[in-house]
Amino acid sequence: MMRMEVYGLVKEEITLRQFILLMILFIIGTSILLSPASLAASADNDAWISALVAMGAGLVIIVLFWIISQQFPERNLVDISELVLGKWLGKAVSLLFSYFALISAASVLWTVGNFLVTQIIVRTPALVIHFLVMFAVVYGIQLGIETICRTAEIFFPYIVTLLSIIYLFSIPSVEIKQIQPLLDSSFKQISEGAAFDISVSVLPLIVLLMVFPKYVSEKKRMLPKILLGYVCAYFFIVAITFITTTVLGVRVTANQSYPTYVIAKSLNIEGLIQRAEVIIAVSWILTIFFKLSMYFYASVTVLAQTIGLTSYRSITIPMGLITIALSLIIYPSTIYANDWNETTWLWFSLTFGFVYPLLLSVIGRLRGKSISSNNS
Amino acid sequence: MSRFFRSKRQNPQENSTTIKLYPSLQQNITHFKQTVGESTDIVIRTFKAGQTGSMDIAVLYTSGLVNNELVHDFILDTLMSEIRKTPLDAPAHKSKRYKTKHIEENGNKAYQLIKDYAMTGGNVTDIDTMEKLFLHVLSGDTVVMLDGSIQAMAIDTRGWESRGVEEPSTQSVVRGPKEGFTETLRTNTALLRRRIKDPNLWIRSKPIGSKSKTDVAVVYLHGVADEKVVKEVYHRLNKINIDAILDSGYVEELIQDETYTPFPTVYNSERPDTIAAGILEGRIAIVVDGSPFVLLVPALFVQFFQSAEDYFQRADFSTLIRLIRYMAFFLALLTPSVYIALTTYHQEMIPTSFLVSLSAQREGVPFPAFVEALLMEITFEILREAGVRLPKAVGSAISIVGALVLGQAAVEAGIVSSAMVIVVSLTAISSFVSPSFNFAISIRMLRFGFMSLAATLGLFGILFGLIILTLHLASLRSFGVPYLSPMAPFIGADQKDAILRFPRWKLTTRPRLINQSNMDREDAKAPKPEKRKRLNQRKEQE
Amino acid sequence: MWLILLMVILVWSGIGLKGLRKKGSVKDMATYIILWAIGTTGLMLYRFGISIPTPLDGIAYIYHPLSSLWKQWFA
Amino acid sequence: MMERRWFFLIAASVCLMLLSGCWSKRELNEIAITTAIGIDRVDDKYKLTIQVINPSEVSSKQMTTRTAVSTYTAVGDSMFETIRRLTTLTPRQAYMSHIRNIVFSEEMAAEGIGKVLDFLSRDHEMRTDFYLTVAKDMEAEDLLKVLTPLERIPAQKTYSSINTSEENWSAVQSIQISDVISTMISKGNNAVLTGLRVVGNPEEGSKLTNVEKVDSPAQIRVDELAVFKRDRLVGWLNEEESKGYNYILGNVKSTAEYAPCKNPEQGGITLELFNATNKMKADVKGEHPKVSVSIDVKAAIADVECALDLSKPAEVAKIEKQFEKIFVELMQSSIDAAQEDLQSDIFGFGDLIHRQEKHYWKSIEKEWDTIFPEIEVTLDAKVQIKRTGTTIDSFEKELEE
Repeated sequence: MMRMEVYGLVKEEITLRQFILLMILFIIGTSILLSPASLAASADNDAWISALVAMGAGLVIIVLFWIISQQFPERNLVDISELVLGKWLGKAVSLLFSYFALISAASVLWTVGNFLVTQIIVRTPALVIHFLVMFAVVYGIQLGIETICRTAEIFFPYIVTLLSIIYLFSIPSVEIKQIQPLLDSSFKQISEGAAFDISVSVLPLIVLLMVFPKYVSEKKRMLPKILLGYVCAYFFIVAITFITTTVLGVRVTANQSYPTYVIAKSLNIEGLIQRAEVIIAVSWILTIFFKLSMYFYASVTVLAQTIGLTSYRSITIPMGLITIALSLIIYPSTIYANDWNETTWLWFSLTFGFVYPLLLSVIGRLRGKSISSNNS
Repeated sequence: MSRFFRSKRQNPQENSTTIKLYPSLQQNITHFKQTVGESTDIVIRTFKAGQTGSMDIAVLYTSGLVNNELVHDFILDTLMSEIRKTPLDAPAHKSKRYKTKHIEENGNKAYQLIKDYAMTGGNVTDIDTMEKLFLHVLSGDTVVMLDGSIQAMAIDTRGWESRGVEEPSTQSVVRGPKEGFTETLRTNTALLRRRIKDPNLWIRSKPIGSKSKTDVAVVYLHGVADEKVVKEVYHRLNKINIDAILDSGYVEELIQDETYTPFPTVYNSERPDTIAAGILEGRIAIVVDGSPFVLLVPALFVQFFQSAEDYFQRADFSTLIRLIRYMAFFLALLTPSVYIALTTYHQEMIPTSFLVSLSAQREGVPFPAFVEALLMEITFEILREAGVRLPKAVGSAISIVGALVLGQAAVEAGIVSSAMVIVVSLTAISSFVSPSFNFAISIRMLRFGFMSLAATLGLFGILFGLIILTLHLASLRSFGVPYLSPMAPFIGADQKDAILRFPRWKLTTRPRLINQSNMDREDAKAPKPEKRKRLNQRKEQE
Repeated sequence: MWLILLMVILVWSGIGLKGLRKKGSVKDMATYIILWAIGTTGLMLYRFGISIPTPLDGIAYIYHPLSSLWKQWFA
Repeated sequence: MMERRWFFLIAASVCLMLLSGCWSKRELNEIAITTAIGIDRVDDKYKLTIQVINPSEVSSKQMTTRTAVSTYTAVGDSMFETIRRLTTLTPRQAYMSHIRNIVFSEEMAAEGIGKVLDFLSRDHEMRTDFYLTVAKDMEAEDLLKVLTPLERIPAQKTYSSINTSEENWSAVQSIQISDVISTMISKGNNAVLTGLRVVGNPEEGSKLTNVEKVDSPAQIRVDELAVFKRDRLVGWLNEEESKGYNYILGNVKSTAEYAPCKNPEQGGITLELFNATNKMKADVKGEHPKVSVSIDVKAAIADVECALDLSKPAEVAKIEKQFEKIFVELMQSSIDAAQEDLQSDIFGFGDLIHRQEKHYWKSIEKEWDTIFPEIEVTLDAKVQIKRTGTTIDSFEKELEE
């Protein structure tokens, strides 16, 4: 308890509802725009089935996160690794984790910049966009996780409404025959697509363990609600995959960098709703803002707590500068980015999003007694 | 209560000037005259009274602040004629036979006599220091001083020329009470008391301002308002250390949670019904003497979109109107910036035929859309400001100049496109929809920021602006209550009176974050007309 | 643009540092300055076109055996 | 918190920084709104023609002596290069987001449009809602020069007439880029594009006199479909075949069909179709796969010139039978054209087989182009006359008597 006071965070508290909204935004963050393409590329006609498989597999990972959070309530990831792995090893792993979150933040920042620069404001230097987005993120993080959550609560209805508009009005142009025959692709193809999808939307959820369950005010009956939130979030991805492949065709979807954006471009409901691609761009940037914020928050808090600073707020500004610098050099080109995402990212996120918590949980259970004696 | 009156920090200078009244009337008067610099508006009437006519009495009041009739009829008349027969022992301090002690004894006896039997005024206060003497005289009381007494009595004779209760100039309604607060504190508290005749309506006041000594009253419903917030209000008021308070705006600025924000975190209103409704919800009103604007805390974002009239009209209609206000808020904030963004960055979003006509209008306009918009917006702001300051008679001239000369002629001269004129007018009209004037000001300030963001990054500039704005709003608190509640944090029960307005019988709870304990209001029932059959039965019974 | 950007960064970090000095923790200040130096150096290197290898190369190298195995499996 | 106090200062300076460069900005009077692109082939090079709006002419209320659109033409090695080269001609940068039509010349289409489609789907300024068309018997450049009455922007005119005739006549089909790409990529399907042609004297079309006359000397007409195999034009479907094509694919929304009376001298009978649905089935037993197509048409009688007693159900049934035959013939003509002359599976029969018999499809996927002309197609039509219009019997019958 002392520690919480030292960190000056004792007042911060978020509701379960806010946390779930944050989780949903995190899951659909980058995926809503990028997933359909990679899913269609690997699983062809069965892209949406692949997404469903990813949803099922992701459920297991969510439960793993849940288990570890319940094993050590009132503690965040840094506390847990120090407890379980010992002080120095724990600190080292935490630093690595901070690095993981920082790299992820930089790559998400690059993704925003890249999207805007290729699709919308073509001649604007990427640096300016990165700087502006990061400015907003740093400002938000300085104001605290509570503020971020409230902002998410404000924006959430808009994001859902905007996405629903795209979904609903795409339905008339859905042609089921585009994805027939069903289950045409092999199991390999489907699982490959699912693996990529999980690595983007589910595994990184580990960073949310920095706020969960420590700052969540309600502690009862959390799991069903969280799982429901997760399923809802994944439903968005499955639905958009289904819609893009049936409306655009599988090959076209796979060949587009941003298939969802193309869907929005071709939307035309009797002149009432047309030229609505900015809608999807806006809601996407909003979701990705929260994803970026959470990555950045995790990176900063983990670092600050590991080296024992009085407040994480004191290093947000320099960390923001580092993120900007990193985002500018992280991917030399889009080709490099695609290649990296396809080959290494899966393993990178698997290490920190699956192996790491699994180890913590297992070792924590094995060392159960000594830890509880430490606790008291 | 005691905490409130115990000033936390006393001005050291004031401390040194705390002087007890002298027993000698002459000494007192001399001191008084010196201090007020023989100001001509202060009347010092000395006369002799009593059976023997040996008692020196002085009556002090500030002319203009007192009700002259009251002073004449009940004080001067009483003292000079009615107690003519009463034996008031002359202190006769001039005679050397008496010692000082005697003088005081006599004086105090006479003082008690007059106070108990002769003073027909209602509110009489004892005064024993010079400081209090000044305060009472200068705030409109009449002070009676007796020679030989170390006490003086202050009779409440306040009665200055003041504006009557009129229709408020802001926040006017079509349906609903048309009374507005005035500049007089007592009138204002009376207006509130008249609406809430509950013993739990507590009104406590205290002068604030070392020079102005302005009365500031805190009004709340005891048992309904959150005690913690009440304490916080007192605490913040006590912390105020300022020479003068000339309007409630001073208080607002000194007690708000966050100074560096364009948004008001303290609500103000000229309408007693609005303030009374706020008090009934558990909010705390701060009435400042000399200002018709009463403050209300805690203030939430949604409150600035609610008009008193919402509760006097039908619920469905009020909901619609509220939604329109929110729409107007976004229009006022974003129209020019969206126009700039669309026409300079996102032409693909404009339908072809409209784009063609827009671009035909812009042929020959020398400035970029941003400069064009800035030009028109600034012109409008100048016009608006001029319109507020100008004498009413000239006001119509301004609107002619604004509408005709600047609108029509600027288009014809090719300085701005006609679409821009539409945009600016729409913005201008929308910015007046908000029932709260100070909220409209913040929108107007932010608009320019959004315009420059739109000019550099298009819609994405606007989006980033909105993200930062929402972050900022989400971080604000008003007296500990999150500014954006009940939206964020989301409170389901409070949605009944936030963006929507549910029917009266649904509004049975008070806002959750405003008062933690006393949630339930009276349980109103939906009106249910009696069935004809039962009505007939009853008739038969009768 | 770069000049203004640099100014904004300087002002921004200056304000951050000022706030930090009030709280007065040496460790915080030191971390702040070190991280700030890293960030600014990175930005400046980028500005002057000095290419810095992306940290992803290292990560890719570590995971290379795994990812090539994965590729073979799906090939 | 220190941050907030200084926040506005920083925000203001960020704004200032941003204002120093408005990078992607385009003022409305700096862009040339392009409504159509014509693509011709000249000696291994692209000849690009853009049709640009003159905004003040289009939106002005008075008649002017200047045309509502202008065209610019340039020749270059690739699409993008040519578009940039156009800036040497135009005073403003061509703005592509409002394109309504892309017109290929026949020559260009025959050489393959794949490379052009790549550019069109890659470029960020391109949207996806324009129609792809082929100019029949003429250069795309000349077609774009034809001025049109009623709708002052020719490209808009073409766009609307494709829409209207698709709704009401159903001979043509509006084709957008995503349709073309997905059919082109698929092995069991081939694309068609809308055909455009100029009726009258194309020379006159580019002059302002074309819109000054009541009867314009040159008019753009949309009634045929250009048939592609992979990305190359292989031929045309005439109006009837196009209609048959749309019947087979169930694209018909509404149209009119005419059949002569028993006594052809009397005239004929016309149906107004208001609902036509199709059903396709593949059967892979036997040497060659078989495809059966049946359509279900609901119609109303629009126009009767024959002596018929429409109050008798038997008579109506006869009419239905007669039309069923006509529909089958229409579709057959289309199938014949595709199978014999063009040898291009524009109906997506290959995809149909893929959907229904995916294993079988894998075995024949590679030879599909040679199999398609051989497959047996059985056609069937069912007509239901639901209404007889506002009258029951024809005046003609009364007149006869």
